[in-house]
Amino acid sequence: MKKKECIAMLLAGGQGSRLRLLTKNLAKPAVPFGGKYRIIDFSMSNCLNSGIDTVGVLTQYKPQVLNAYIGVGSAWDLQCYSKEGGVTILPPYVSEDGGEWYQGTADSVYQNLKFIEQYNPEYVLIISGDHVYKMDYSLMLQEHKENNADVTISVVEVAWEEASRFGIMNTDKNGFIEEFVEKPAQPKSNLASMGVYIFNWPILKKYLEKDAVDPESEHDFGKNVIPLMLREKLKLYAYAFQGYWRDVGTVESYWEASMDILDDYDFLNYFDDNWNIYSAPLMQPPHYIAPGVNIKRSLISDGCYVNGEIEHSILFPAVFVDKGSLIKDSIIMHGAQIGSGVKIEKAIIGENVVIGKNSVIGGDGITVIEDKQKLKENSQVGRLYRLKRVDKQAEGVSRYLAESP
Amino acid sequence: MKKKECIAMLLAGGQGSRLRLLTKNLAKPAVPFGGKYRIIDFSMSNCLNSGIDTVGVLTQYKPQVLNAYIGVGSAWDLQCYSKEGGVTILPPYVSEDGGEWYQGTADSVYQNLKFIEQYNPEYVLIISGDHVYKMDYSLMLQEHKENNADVTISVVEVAWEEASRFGIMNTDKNGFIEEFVEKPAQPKSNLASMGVYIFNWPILKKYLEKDAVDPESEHDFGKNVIPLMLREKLKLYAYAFQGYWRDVGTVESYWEASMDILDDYDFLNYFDDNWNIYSAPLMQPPHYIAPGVNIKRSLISDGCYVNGEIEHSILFPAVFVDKGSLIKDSIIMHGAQIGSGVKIEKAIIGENVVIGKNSVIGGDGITVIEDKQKLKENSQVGRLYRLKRVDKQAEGVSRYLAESP
Amino acid sequence: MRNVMGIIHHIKDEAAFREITKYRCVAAIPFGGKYRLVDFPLSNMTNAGISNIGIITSLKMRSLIDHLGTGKEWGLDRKRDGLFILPAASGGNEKNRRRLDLEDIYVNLDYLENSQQEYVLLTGSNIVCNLDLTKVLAFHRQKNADLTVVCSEDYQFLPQDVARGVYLQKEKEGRISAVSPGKPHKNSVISMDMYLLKRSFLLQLLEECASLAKWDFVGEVLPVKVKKIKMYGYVHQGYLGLVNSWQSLYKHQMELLNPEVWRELFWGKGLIHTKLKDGPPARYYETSEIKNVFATSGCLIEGNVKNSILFRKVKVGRGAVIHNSILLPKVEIGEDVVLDGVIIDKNVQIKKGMQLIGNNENPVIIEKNQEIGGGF
Amino acid sequence: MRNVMGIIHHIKDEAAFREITKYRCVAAIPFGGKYRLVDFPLSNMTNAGISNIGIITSLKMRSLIDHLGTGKEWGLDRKRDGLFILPAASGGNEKNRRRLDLEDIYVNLDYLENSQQEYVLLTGSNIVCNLDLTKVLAFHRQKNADLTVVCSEDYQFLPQDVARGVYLQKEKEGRISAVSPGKPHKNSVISMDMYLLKRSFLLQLLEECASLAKWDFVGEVLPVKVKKIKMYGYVHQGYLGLVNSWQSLYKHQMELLNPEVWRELFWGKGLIHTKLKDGPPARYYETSEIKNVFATSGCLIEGNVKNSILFRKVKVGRGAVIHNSILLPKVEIGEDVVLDGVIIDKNVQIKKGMQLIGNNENPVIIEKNQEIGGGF
Repeated sequence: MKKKECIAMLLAGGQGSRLRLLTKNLAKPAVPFGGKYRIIDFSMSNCLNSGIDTVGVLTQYKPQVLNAYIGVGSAWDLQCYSKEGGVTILPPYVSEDGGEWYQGTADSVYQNLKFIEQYNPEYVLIISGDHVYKMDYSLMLQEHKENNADVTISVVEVAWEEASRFGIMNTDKNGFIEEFVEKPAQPKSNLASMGVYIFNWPILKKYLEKDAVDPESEHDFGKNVIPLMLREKLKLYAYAFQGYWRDVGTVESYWEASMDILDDYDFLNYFDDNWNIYSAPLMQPPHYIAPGVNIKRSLISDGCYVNGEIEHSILFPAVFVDKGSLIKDSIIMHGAQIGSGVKIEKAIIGENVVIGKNSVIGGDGITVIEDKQKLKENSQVGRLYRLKRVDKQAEGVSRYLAESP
Repeated sequence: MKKKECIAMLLAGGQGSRLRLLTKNLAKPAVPFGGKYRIIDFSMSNCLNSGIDTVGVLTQYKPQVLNAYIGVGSAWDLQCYSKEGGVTILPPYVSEDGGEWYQGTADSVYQNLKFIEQYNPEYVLIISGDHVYKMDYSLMLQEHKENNADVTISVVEVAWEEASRFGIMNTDKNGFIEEFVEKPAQPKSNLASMGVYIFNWPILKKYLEKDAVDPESEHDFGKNVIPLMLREKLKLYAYAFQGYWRDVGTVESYWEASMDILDDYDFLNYFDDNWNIYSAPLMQPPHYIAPGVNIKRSLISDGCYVNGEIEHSILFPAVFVDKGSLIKDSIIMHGAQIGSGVKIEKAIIGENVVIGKNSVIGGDGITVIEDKQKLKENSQVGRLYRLKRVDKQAEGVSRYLAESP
Repeated sequence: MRNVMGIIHHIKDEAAFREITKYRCVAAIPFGGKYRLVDFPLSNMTNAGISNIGIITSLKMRSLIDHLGTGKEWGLDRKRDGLFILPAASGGNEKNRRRLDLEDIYVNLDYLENSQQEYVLLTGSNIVCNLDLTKVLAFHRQKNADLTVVCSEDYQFLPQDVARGVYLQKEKEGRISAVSPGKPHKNSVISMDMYLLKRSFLLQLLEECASLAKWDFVGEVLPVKVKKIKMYGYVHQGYLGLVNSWQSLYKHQMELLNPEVWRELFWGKGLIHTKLKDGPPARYYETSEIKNVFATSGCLIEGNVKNSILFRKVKVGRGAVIHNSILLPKVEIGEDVVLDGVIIDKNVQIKKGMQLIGNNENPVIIEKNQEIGGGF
Repeated sequence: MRNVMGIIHHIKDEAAFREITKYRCVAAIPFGGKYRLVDFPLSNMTNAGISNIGIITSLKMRSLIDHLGTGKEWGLDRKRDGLFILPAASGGNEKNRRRLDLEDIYVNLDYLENSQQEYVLLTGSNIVCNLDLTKVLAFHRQKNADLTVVCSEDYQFLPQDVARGVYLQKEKEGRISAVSPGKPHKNSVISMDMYLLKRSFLLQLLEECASLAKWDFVGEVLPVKVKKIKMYGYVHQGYLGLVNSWQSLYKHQMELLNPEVWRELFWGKGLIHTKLKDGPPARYYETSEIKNVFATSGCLIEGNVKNSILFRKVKVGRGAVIHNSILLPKVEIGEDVVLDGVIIDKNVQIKKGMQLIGNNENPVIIEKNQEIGGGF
């Protein structure tokens, strides 16, 4: 194997339990996003765009969709058959004595130290497959080197009122981290960790081995490894990332991030051919927009047939929208069939959902309809209607709202 | 997924413990064979040559080398990214509650019933990655259909005196199996099972589910599932295979099969471009044969440098043989370096072994030298010399012989 | 259909496409928002299980080769058989106007000889349809034919394409009794330029052609042979576009705006495959007005688009009005531009305020890699 | 070297290779048992990290395209950059004997313009060596050169190739003061036909060439430009084969039989990649006698072979005596055949008892796909 300067370990095992209906059959990084992507596309594309050609993807929860999606990695120029590295999927391993799940983020990397050792890199980049952001890791690596740091953690400014929901860094005037507090009640700073770390490889190895034998540890980078390093006075630098970053961890934040993308003129890079967000593309014909409809502020993917009004919404591929329907502030996943005269507002419609004509979907909150549900004609689903549970077809519908009204 | 007529499940988890030094770091199907192949190449190529385009490879013991070797399967036109199926590697799976090894051949297929269901095939071909043979499975499938059988088992005639080492089929005059005896002391027939089965898919499913809940079962096809089917009076047909077949299960049989291949003018198909034995090829320059040497009845792979005498031997790629050496009745694995004046007879020299000049290797039995061993100049290794264990370099050398003199 | 191989022949009448074929062969002409013409015959063949396909091309092969790669998108990246790029005889010289030039195949005789399949499907690259070829083979065998030609009973040529058609006299049982290139006659059906025959028969024909130096399969060979062999016509019932000129290229793309055609072609028997490209979903703005439009990924639309086809990464500025037009990849339309009846080739910028008006019979064609307006 | 792109130009002097180039361009000439000439420049580039490479080719492209595929074996099957097949201007017409034809690049100007790299390495396809190109770039930067040419101080042309050489006057610091195509002079060093320059500089040169209609980089442009620009020569110290004719094609392959050359070329700085093919290991029989031979997979040898190179799947019958010969893939030598000083192209059968004798200066060349002897 060729020696590498920097390889990436991408944590993609997340269950995303707060995304509920969206992650029933797949891991959080595999959740579709932005009309044709999956969340993991952002981290994978960041790797390609930053010149990182070796990525270990640590999978765990419901990995099948993710495995099939990543495939041989060629969508991101990370061909697993390349001599240069490429992508390697690293599930928990079963040995003769059985196997068990990774115990935490740090444990998952610890279990794969041998994988990293093959490349004997100088630096290891740890990233997560759960976040929506565009980032050039090579700039972060450059600052890491310039500051002669042991570890560099990427941070982003969050609103002060939200700071207590994040891991917050308190830094000295040179940007070195003095303190790291998970979800502080009284935050001293608004610099939140993005879950993006660069470690000098010998340091990472040493501390993962230390952490592995600590019976008290939960084997988590944020909760255990970073605090230990701080206690032992290592040089931890905070790299200030400028740009959009979002942990898409709840249905609200998923919906909000989708709307953010919809409103950001060029987040998806219409103009820069050299910084694409890559995805494993589907073979779909162009979409068709019928006469006599209105489409405003929306993203429409290939294979759609649109004969209704679309306002401020995202249509994934192969969505069928029949005559006289109105879709507003919503996200319609792959293959959904929307009958005529349907009104959908502030909803997330799952893959291959069928909605009978003249139905009304949506209420005060965000309505989620699970994959493959079939709704009869004239169904009324949403916050107000949920509690009635009138018909059997409503099974699996907007369970999210029922649980947190 | 497209419906398939027949898909293959290839059992590749074998530990090959009787091959010992050859399987220390890899599963038996991954053991190199025949100068440029691994044992699994024969089954994989049989699939391609029989028109089977969907293969599940069940791995277990030390799968890393095998996984890397199979890669995306394109060496056998079984691209895992193809929509048609291709190769899928199926290791034991770790769920939230942990995971454990497959309990037997039948259990490994049972654990992957969902994989088979995706394709909803009419027939399932079960084969093993441990055998050296060339076979057109489509001819067997044709007989299976013509005989309207529930199960067809491929059998080969073995020498009567060896029959008690195999699973022996006793058939009626139409070829239907009346009795199956594992290693009979008094064999009634010399038709041995090759471990190649075709099942009607609904029957396979039913009996695997039955077998799975049987607490007495070892979950093995030969020991449990087939006998159960016979007891329940299913139609089991014996397909008589004509041709070379060998289970390479011991060092002796490995060596003998290698010599058989060496003596068989066309087993490796020099003449038929339409029945290749495919392997994942290496990038190696042609080999070079120096002046003043003798090469007789031997297979020489790419990348070798040959400046010694080679008689009735197989050289894997990138073997270096220095001046005045003699190699006879031996198998030299990838990258071995043989110094000048070395004599090797009836030996298996592991990958990247270095043998110092004027050494003498070989004795009465078969001498095996483990991968990566370095032997000093003038080493003498072999049956006669083994017991002395004179120098530290001999660590790992011919342990096989020491154990069974 | 493992026992059928395909050969896509090289269409020589490039002049009929004007500037469109200046940098590309006919097979590589962009069509329908994200396809190239070759995708249709290629997908029809691979969907039927044909896995050995040779494509004859000229020196203008670069975009075709870029498009096809190793044939991965069509499942043709394989060790056995797969996709073969075959050079035309004498470089696919445009002056040689043979309709189906057997010499192009003859110079690649070793490819044909080394193939293992029993049958050959010879087809043009300019046939837009979604067809189940397994039925053609079944028909061919059932009729015990020497040669089967796929034909259409109701296809209407544009006036300028009439002379480019090949007209067949079809008898009751489907037997073809006459082949007339260029001259329609009463009750004639139209050849779709897809011919199925045994490979051994094609090899024999090639040897005859070589000895006579007559190479035009449709113009010279078939009109004579038809009397001596069992030639049958298999009738294709569905949508058909024979793209023979820039006018029919325009017309048949505009027909995709009929949802029936869109559905039959792209959601029909088999999927039409094409080279996969990256790009975000199309983005429509507050100011956009869209009616009857076929568009694809990477488009950014702020203006008014009607009865038009937009390829990848087309940008339409605010206030622009695009009617009855076809915009190829990376076309940028400035603010307040007015277009009607225009085909704009790749990578053209139309600057603010420009107006280009053609019509349905004679669309304006704008050659690729240009800036129009603005600077001067 | 991510900031360097490569262009492999098309060698036009195909006549110098006689029958060898009847069906293939120079880049696709088989060499050294399993390679084609293009493998050497291509591998040198990819080993140095160059990942955007254009190869100019003529109509005889089929074997080249088959060989290269999407460039997977060289790690060039990628979304960004990768391998591009570029057609030569006017079909790579043989009559046009420009040594390095900038017009071929000019007709592919959009490729050059759309590339992102700062530098371009222009190289021929007939240069057999194993060279670390990162050192050439470091040298170029250190000298702050406008143009760096890789050169050899001790390469000896065969007499018939002397006129095909390009001779450089190199000053002490490596500065090149004169470029003389075809005419060696005292103390001149030899251009290896590898030129490194900024992409912007090449674009500027191309515009100048277009305005003057002078297209021969080596014959017309450099001899003049050398006075005005900072041109430096980087000296390659290792093995070199400039394959300019069938005689040097023979000579340089025979040199591979020197184990020093074999080791330097194939086990040196970087691995020479080529298309991977299936085939069993070479099989030597009881009756074989082998001395000083370079052979590869699929060979079956029963006869006597000395000082020769055997490509894939060569069969040598019992009693045959092969000396000083090069046998290309799938050549079958019958029993008791005698060959000395012969190059046999692909897929030829030499029947029992035939004798073919050439010599080291003038080997016999046997064209591909033939049967020699036997039947008549």
